[in-house]
Amino acid sequence: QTVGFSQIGSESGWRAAETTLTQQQAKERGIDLKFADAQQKQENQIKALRSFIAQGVDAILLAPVVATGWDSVLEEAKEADIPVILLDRMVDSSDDLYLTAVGSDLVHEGNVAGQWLVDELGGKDCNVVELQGTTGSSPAIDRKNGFEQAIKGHDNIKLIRSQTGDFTRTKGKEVMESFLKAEDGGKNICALYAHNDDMAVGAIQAIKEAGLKPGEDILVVSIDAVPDIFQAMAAGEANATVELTPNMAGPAFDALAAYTKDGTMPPKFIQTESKLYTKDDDPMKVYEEKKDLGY
Amino acid sequence: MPESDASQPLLRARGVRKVFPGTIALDGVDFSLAAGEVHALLGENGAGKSTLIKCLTGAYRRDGGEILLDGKAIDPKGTVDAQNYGIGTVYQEVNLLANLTVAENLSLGHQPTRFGMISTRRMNAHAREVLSHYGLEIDVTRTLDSYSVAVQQVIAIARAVTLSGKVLILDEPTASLDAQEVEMLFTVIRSLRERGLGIVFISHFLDQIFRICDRLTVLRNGRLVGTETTSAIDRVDLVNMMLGRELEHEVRSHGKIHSGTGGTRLSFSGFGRRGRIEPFNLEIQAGEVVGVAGLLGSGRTETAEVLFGVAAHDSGKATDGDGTALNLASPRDAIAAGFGFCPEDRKTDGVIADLSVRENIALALQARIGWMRRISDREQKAMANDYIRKLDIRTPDAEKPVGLLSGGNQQKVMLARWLVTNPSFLILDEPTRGIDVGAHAEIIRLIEDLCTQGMSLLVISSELDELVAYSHRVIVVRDRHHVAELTGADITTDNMVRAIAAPDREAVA
Amino acid sequence: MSGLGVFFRRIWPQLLTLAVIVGLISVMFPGFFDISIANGRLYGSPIDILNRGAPVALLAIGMTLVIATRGIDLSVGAVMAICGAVSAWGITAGYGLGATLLMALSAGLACGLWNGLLVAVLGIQPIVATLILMVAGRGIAQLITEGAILTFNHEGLIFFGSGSILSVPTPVVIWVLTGALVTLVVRRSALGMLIEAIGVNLRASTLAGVNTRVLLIAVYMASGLCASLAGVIAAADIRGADANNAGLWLELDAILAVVIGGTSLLGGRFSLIASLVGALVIQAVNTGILLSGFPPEFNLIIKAVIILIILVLQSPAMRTLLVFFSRDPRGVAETEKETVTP
Amino acid sequence: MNARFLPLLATLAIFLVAYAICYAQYPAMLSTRVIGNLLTDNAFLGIVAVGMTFVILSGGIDLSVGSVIAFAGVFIAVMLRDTGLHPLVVFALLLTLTTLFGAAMGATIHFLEMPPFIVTLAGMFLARGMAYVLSIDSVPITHEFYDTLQKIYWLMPGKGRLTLIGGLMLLVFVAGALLAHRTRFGMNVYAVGGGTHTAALMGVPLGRTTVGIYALSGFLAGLAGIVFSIYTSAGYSLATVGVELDAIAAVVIGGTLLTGGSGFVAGTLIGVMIMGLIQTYIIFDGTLSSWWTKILIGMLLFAFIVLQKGLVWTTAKRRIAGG
Ligand SMILES: Nc1ncnc2c1ncn2[C@@H]1O[C@H](COP(=O)(O)OP(=O)(O)OP(=O)(O)O)[C@@H](O)[C@H]1O
Ligand SMILES: Nc1ncnc2c1ncn2[C@@H]1O[C@H](COP(=O)(O)OP(=O)(O)OP(=O)(O)O)[C@@H](O)[C@H]1O
Ligand SMILES: [Mg+2]
Ligand SMILES: [Mg+2]
Repeated sequence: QTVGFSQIGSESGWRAAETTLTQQQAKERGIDLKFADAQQKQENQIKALRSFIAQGVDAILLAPVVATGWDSVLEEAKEADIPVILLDRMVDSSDDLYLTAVGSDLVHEGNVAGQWLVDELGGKDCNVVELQGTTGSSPAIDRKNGFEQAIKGHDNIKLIRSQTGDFTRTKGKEVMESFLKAEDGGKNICALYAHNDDMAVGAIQAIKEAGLKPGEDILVVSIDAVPDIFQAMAAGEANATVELTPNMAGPAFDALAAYTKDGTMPPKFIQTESKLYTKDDDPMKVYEEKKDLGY
Repeated sequence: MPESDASQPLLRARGVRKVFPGTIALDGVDFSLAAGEVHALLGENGAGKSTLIKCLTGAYRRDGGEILLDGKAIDPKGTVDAQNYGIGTVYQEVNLLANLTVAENLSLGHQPTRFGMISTRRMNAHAREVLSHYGLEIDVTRTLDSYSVAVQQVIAIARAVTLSGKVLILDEPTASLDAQEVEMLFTVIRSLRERGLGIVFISHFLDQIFRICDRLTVLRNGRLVGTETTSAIDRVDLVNMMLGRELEHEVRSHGKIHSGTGGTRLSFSGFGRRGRIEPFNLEIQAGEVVGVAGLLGSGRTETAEVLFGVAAHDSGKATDGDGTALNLASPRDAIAAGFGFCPEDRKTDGVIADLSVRENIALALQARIGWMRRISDREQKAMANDYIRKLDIRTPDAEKPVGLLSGGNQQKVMLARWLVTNPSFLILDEPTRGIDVGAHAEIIRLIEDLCTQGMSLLVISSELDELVAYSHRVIVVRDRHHVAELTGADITTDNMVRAIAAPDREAVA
Repeated sequence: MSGLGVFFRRIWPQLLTLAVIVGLISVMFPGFFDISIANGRLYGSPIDILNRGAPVALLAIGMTLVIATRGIDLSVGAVMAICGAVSAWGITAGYGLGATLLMALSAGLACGLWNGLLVAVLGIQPIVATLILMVAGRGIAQLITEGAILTFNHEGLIFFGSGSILSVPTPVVIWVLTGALVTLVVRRSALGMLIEAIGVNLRASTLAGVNTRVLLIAVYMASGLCASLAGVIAAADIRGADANNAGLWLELDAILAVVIGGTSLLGGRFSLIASLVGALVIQAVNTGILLSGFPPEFNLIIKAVIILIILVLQSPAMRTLLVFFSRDPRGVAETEKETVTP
Repeated sequence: MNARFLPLLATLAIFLVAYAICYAQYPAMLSTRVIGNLLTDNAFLGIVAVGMTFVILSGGIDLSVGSVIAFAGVFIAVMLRDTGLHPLVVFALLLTLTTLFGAAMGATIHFLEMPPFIVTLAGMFLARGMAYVLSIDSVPITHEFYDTLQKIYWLMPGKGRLTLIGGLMLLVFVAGALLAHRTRFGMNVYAVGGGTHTAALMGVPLGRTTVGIYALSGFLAGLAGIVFSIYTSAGYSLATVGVELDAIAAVVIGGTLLTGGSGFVAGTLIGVMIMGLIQTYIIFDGTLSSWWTKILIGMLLFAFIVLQKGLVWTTAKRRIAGG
């Protein structure tokens, strides 16, 4: 069986891990995986899909870079009788154009993170700064919305600054530095919410260099659960992270296998767990488990 | 033709002023051109001739004065305007586009169109037909850069002629033309004069002035010296007018004191490069001037370039006086062997336009010393000032970007660049092109001085008289072959012409 | 002294721009000039500008030289990523600090050599030649890190990112020293003039005996070296090599810095100091945007508008206009030069 | 044969040989499907590359086009979502806007004497910034007119489709070639590329030409934006990042010199096809990791350029030697 996999790119450790795991899963199942890296460009993904169709693969995995704009190419795949499974992000096409989607709910992730903060504070006043993902990317938009939903109605929590850190450590650090300066050397800030762990890791360094204690003076909550954040958590420098599992391909292949065997239609959305990790979850152990997954 | 004097001037400039920082290039110059006359514009290098032309045609904004065409004031804002007024111009230095075809260059802006589309066929046919008047039978669909400077010059003239309804301005059009082509040009000029065009002609060749021009206007240091009828003035007066003093040392002195007494300095045997120049033998004595004569495109420049390693030789070898072999694979090798080379196309091969006169002069010496040991600013300045004085380079100071000097002065800077390296063998390709009478004499004297000091020179020139004046030996090049060598009393213009024109190889001995 | 006078006349527009921008920020954000010492290191927004500006400043040094030869180096961002990756890899693989740094710098030199060979020997146009490494370089960096962020904890290497010397952050020390050193080398030797000569007229320089090939290669290698320093700093700053994002699009900032510094993209006359000031201008704009608290979707527009204003004010045509009002004959000189090159 | 056409022929030869090699490895590469895909998938790139060809021929560069495409998509999507205007009206509005944007950049370049690289870099920031301000979300386009447009295609034998946008690209290339080689404007573009100063002395209207060139590039970027919005039925402010570099690469691979003045619009089409071929090959292969993909693209770019140079050089040399 040949399966084409159109991956967004390799912009973060998390995505590298997803690629590695997909390849592992394919190997275990004896699937011939055709991998195409789109370098963050939708047009490249569409090209890849069309080429897969021209090549006559048996199924296609698609991790869409953006939700819109897939109708016509998905229709082409459907006409060619090639099932398409979406990984980790959704598309806004009609759901009969793909077999199923495996992923987590991005809004939900933001919500979990926000909920944690609400619970942790228990009514104390708190000024939050936010490090957004790349402006315009769906995780940035959804994780922001989810978080804001969670803190809505809790007047003790105020979002005082929000700026993009482009999902990168460097920018996370740089932006945090300026947050600290703009908010009275950080004394004004009680918590940081970062749309991914990488930015949080960068920000933690900035907080330390400003002479403050991340995790105590400023609470740190972020999303993704990459190995490095667990190290920080073990050192008490980060407080919580929401896991986005990179193993999307496992469930996808299972659904595909069932479908090809006897035509079992999987549910249209297979949601992965958005698990919350805190200090209490033995961060070092999780780190050891995760560190070789290609993050 | 003197009828022109009577009629109302066709083009008239009154009190034209143009100021550049540090230089008043034009200081209230008056100029008038009648229909049906050829009017020469004369003056030393940097006198302001080119600047006047550029002000007349809107290439520069003038700082004062007015321009009248047919009695009406005009104010060309750019060359397009001037063209629309019927003024066609050939600026100094060929100003055509190397990347376009010959035909496209000729018709740029005026291409024959049909339904808005250019008709390439008609454009090419037209180009062929225009060039045939100049005896040029070339492939007009090839890009301009496949032809030599001379051919380009002819094309530039042809273009300006087709564009000029009333006035044709030629700024040193003959600088890179040979006698035959000059004849051709003059025929064209005469016929245009018949047709009632006014023609402005700039040249440093006084013979040509006297042959073709009806009147002449002399500029000196940006000021008008006077306008005369050509027939009413003689050579000496004219030169005095231009220089503002007597020319001490008339050009044709036969001062060949040395003639290779210093023994062999260099010898090249079977030296050549496929597709460029056929293998030749050449021996050069210390203190000897070897002239190179030949028609345009005959391979004179190629000879120089192969010698200097610009286009490295692929056959033969070179040895110095002691018989040790020389490696001449690149200009650097050649410079290391004590060569110097003043190229013919100073715009692309010579000057570093944005750098100052000082830096341009110091460049070759610095390159030879290496980048580690910098020639100090003070030394550079001393060097530059020394040559500014010696060669009479007209510039306010040594810091002026060389690109802003007048054409002839740029040429002198090139010479200075090599003289400071004190080469033992200096190749000069058309060293006097675009140089005024005064400086011309200077340069010839300089060449003679240099060879008395023991320097060997190879001088390429289209002016046969000049070659006769200073060469100890003349090599004649034709069709990429060295066809003849003249020495001693055999060096005469006649002999050279015969060798150049000889139908077969063994023409002259 | 006339030398100093000439120098200031050359860079006053850049200094003025920087002053205006810093002034604007301090109006918007009054605490801007508060500088203190935290953890034995100077701490404050002005320090951030100097510190965060380090990569672009370093890149701008190399870029200035390249641009002076009429070239351009699009690969510097990718080279940063490669060198960061090499240093992270070296240090985690257990090579010492010295060996690691040596490897990282050699990697930068090698990249520069590659670019230089393409430009000087194969005669490929600089934009295209360096575009190749710009595309492939990030791949090479990822090959080294295998797509992940390669983290390290070696204090010696981290020192280059977040350490300090006499309370001055190390990156600042590095770029200031590099800038001073390169300026000194270039101006005390004949290199500066030769580079300018190449930039104005390559062919004429070759004919005058300048070793244009070697010099071109050297210039690209210098750019590679500067990029590798920047790469090491960027990696040390976040204690990890991020092959995907390190130096991403920084080549554009570096070019912008050089242009704000008044060096023409057509080669020729250059000023390293002015480029460095240009880099600080860019970083000041960035920092100012972050401090301002505008929503991030406005970042680009603000940056674009500010840069446009700066460039328009510095453009030759504006200078003519200014001169027209002030009637300073020197300004005329510069204008006339732009319009007419006989 | 004229020496001017050498780079063009060299490029064509390389393309054909490369295609043959791909075909030998994956016979499916010669299907009409792949050919149809090459045209459709690269339609927006091709269109914008035509504009880039003009810019580069004139010795300039336009870094703003990628952002302009993204802006165009967002503009169309937002207009269709928030107003009742017909798409054709929106297209007209958009094309006017992007043409003016290009013209403004051209005017800045000419009248303020600023280098194109920098002006268009600022333009690039500005256009994407505008897209962000319009909407940071990706906005779907649901207008039924879009469905109609997408349904227009010619089904070639073998199930390959020649789509509307693919056809439009070919049309733009034909128009571009005519404009470049058969009109005075085109000649002026070449003239400016040969040397601004000389061109001015020869009477080329510099200002008009420069403004025209960048306006054309802006227009074509807008058109490419429309094509891209048809291609994806959405507008997204993060779309087409770095497309300007792809376009430049396509133009250069197509044999146009970045220094200006020499090259052909037709070469750019081959350049675009070569880039598409590389991508298709990599996807057909399907074993390359993300990083090897980048490295391979870089290496192939290098190989093409060197090959082209080599071919041109040896042929030119033989011509000289042959007399
Ligand atoms: N763009 C410019 N900027 C500054 N000075 C200039 C510029 N163009 C010309 N000059 C100066 O103006 C003076 C007149 O130059 P012009 O080119 O008119 O001389 P010319 O008479 O044509 O000399 P030649 O016979 O050498 O061509 C010279 O001193 C020259 O240095
Ligand atoms: N009239 C012509 N028609 C066609 N090609 C020509 C013509 N004149 C020159 N060429 C070409 O230009 C090349 C350059 O010649 P080169 O510059 O060596 O000539 P030259 O003898 O130095 O003449 P000059 O320096 O006066 O132009 C020649 O080899 C030839 O190919
Ligand atoms: Mg002159
Ligand atoms: Mg010659």
